[in-house]
Amino acid sequence: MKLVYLDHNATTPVASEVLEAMHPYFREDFYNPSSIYSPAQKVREKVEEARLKVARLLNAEPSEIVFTSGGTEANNQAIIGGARANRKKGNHIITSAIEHHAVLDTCLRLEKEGFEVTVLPVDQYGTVSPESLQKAIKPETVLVSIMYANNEVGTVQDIKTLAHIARQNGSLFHTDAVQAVGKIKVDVKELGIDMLSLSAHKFYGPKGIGCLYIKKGVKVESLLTGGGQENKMRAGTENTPGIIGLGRAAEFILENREEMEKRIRELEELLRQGIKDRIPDVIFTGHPENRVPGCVSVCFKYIEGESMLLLLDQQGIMASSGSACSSKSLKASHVLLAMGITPEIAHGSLRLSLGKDTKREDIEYVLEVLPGVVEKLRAMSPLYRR
Amino acid sequence: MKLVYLDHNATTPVASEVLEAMHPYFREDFYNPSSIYSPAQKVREKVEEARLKVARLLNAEPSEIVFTSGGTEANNQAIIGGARANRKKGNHIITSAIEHHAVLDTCLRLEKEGFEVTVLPVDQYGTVSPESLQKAIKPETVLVSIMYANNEVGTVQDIKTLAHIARQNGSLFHTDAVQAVGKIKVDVKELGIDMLSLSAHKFYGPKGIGCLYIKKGVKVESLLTGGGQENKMRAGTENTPGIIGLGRAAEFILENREEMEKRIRELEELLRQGIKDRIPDVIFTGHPENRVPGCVSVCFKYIEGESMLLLLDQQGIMASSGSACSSKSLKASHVLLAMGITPEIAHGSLRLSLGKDTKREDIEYVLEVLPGVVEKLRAMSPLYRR
Amino acid sequence: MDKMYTREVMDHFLNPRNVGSVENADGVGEVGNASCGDIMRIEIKVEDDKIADIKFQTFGCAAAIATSSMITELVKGKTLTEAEKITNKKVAEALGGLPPVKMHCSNLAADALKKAIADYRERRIDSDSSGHNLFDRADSDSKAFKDKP
Amino acid sequence: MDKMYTREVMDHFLNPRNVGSVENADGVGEVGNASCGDIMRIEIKVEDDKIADIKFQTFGCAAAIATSSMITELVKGKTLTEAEKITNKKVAEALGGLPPVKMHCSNLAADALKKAIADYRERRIDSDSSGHNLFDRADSDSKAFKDKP
Ligand SMILES: Cc1ncc(COP(=O)(O)O)c(C=O)c1O
Ligand SMILES: Cc1ncc(COP(=O)(O)O)c(C=O)c1O
Ligand code: FES
Ligand code: FES
Repeated sequence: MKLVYLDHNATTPVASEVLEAMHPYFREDFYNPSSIYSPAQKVREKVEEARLKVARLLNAEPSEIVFTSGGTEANNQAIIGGARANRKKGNHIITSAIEHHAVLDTCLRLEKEGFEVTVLPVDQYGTVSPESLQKAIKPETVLVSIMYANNEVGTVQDIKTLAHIARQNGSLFHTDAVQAVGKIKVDVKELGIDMLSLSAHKFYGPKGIGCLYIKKGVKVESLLTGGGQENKMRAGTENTPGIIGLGRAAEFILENREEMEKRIRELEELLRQGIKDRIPDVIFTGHPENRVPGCVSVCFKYIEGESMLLLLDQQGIMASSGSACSSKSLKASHVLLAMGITPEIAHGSLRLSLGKDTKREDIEYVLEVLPGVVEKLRAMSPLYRR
Repeated sequence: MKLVYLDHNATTPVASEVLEAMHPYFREDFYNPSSIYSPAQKVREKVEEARLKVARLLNAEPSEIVFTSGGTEANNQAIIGGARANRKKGNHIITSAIEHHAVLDTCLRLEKEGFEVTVLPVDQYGTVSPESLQKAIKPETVLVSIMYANNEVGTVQDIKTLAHIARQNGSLFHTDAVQAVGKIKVDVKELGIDMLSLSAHKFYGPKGIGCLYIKKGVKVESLLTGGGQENKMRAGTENTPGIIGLGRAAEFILENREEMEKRIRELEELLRQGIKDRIPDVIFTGHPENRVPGCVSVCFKYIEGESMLLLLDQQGIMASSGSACSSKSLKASHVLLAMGITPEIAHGSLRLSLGKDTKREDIEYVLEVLPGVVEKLRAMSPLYRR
Repeated sequence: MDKMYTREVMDHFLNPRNVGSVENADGVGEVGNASCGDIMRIEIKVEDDKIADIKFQTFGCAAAIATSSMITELVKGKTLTEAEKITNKKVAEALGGLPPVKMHCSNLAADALKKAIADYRERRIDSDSSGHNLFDRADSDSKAFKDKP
Repeated sequence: MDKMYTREVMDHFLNPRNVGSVENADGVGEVGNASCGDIMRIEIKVEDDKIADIKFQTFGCAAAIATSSMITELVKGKTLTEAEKITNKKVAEALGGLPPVKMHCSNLAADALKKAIADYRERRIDSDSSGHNLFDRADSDSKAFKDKP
């Protein structure tokens, strides 16, 4: 059966260059980089080389990069560590309604610890308005955390303006850039932010590794205590193949992103237009322009997401949905709801996310299969009137 | 140059079987196991299969295994999560003086949060006496955390008896088994413990993955919040190659540990006897019998560890030392000091840790090289009288 | 850590039995709520106190669709009293089990059926006493249709 | 995240110059503490106010050994006044730099040398005035020897 993977926002395959770069560090050069002997010191050098590559991708300094076990840990570290270390400034945190749970739930955890949390609304496109931040921010605001690009609908925020407002107020600004890095240009200096999270497996690096950028001078409490690795910011024996893989993936992105973006945007347009042409009663979600490449988020009225995913799976198409039925929660996607989409419609959401290896024929295949799937489910639906 | 790796307590190479098992999950079957389509569900099955293997190694139930990014995270999770979730019982924690920093520093962090921490002493062999635990434990004791096997000297504790004391008192018992798993038999049911940490890279699995065993019914707060993975106990996209590698390593240990132990203990004896015969003024540290296989910890009087390591490195021998000079702290190993060894002698410590691939000729080579290294440094030492 | 669906669930989801509506239905039951992501509608035709025909329409996940399909198969031809005895558990069992997170939507099927039978019984009393048009009533019963944009 | 040692450090560590003790030393300086893991002892022979011979003994890490070795090379043949001007920083520079964590032990070298020169000067005054046996004194100066088990 033909397999078409259109779930690159969930995870991506490790690029062959990246896997090759990681390979020696599992068995041959497996040494602990904290060890003193020369073979281990060579691994240490490779770890530092990876740090440099990641720094280069973000236009940061190598010393500003702390490796973590992924995006979730980076987000937890930034929010818990940033808020706790700067408690003297105040106990107010601002975030947005469309954040990933790794940010949202972490803020809510801090709420239980006595922090006050303001969750900014978004408009119909999923955009946080600078005005709403300006209104919500106050002297006690320790930290503002707003995601760069949304994982479900792809909307990109005006981080530069938002960060400026935070800076003017003396508040730390963190951005969850897990869905931005690898897709759009990310420049921490230009953005003027204090912290940024990324996760390697979202851009052809391995799972289980990510990093937190922490601007020089910004105080953050470490989340994991122990062996003093990562300049005392992150304890634990370094995941050397992971780190080296992340470095190689960063380099890959630096070299290929622009060309990839162009190609992916074209295919994305093909897919959008094809859906519009072939299927009635669809609602595209996300910002019409400020969107990462490759994220097609669409709701099909009268039907539900999980059934769609399973029928697509039957034909080898892999995608995801913000329907509660496909997750373990009972509520439809908090992102779509925050954008004012009714629960009924949100249940019919489908996210098709393209990647570097997506081909025109993949898109054509989806456009062949999808109308039938939607029609089959609509035929079963009590909400649909033929 | 001949290379002899005798630092298996620091980390081990990924076994070829293990790397092979991991391999498909980087690129081919790279899917996110939380996704709904069948290729992803197959990866989910593999993850659960790995969980089963780890459970089998420990004689636990699969549902009692929570994958983490390593031993450090497992220790942090157990101690912070265990103490916070059971605060109503009290605010007293007991640990020992020879714990890894991932335990010790984490307890000290909780001390700052208002917990009272008792650090039990050890005897000259590094053993925690059940009597001292019995004396220290009180109604408010929430958690007792005592390591199974020590990383520097290899001493194994009587966990069963210690855990019994905790249980009688209604306190949770956690053991850091990072240096025990893979080396000795570990049976959580027989030990009667509530939590146990392990780290894959210490027994021929990959770096960046480990797990926490949490006995059914034991309440532990999660450390990382977010996507609800690992039954809500550990957020973050699963490190699937890591998890599958850990599972394969567990299986490898289950099948080979006994035979490995026998062989390693023989080589270890050869090494110990050889050092005794060839070098004067040496002090072997650790328990004379209750020791994990393969850990030779020895202090050479009048000289310092880092210089020893670097001279050994010159001849291709990789080892470690509890000397402060080889670390970033300025204090000699807290483990050796806790055992009553003077700082002066502790600075001359050398740890040679054997592994599955260590050969008789490796030991012979070390016995050839080591006396000369010690002699060269002693000749330079103002403490040494020829 | 759930297992995915059983073979039976997938079979009934992919090839649902008795989809659609019964012409001049004698009883209609609809449960669920579009905002929760699940609506199940069962229509029955009753003859000699037996379920002569039964059809379903479902807006929901694969488990919801499969349980709807399964229950229609289970009760077709059964007497109303037998049909009423079908529990949600029985439907789930007939499907070889459902993942724990999906138990909530499996609850819909038996509920919808019960509601359809109750509706049939009520109409009989109503029509016996007041002679209302059954078809109109069945239609206006659907909250979902009103919600439809 | 430190770089390891420079080539110069490794050279002086692996091939330390002027190891040992000076027979009938004119000045002895010992600094450091065994419990901190570092002791450095420098012995000098002075002729015409110049360092005619110099030897060291060091208990410590590679950086400690290399700085000891380097300082003996730097001051051999120099006048005492010149030698006293050698700073810890100069020694580290001559070695091409030291890792930040190792700066503390590099501090020992210049201190030990200064102490040796001071000892020499003191003895001259002492012997001028009281004629004590120099050799005895040098020996009893060593705390370390007393500690030795
Ligand atoms: C006893 C002990 N506990 C915990 C750890 C931490 O494990 P990891 O570095 O894999 O996080 C180690 C090893 O580093 C160890 O030896
Ligand atoms: C926006 C966003 N933030 C955070 C994460 C968490 O990253 P990870 O699962 O790698 O920990 C993800 C993906 O899962 C994401 O899409
Ligand atoms: S209909 Fe939503 S989970 Fe089944
Ligand atoms: S002598 Fe200890 S660090 Fe140099």
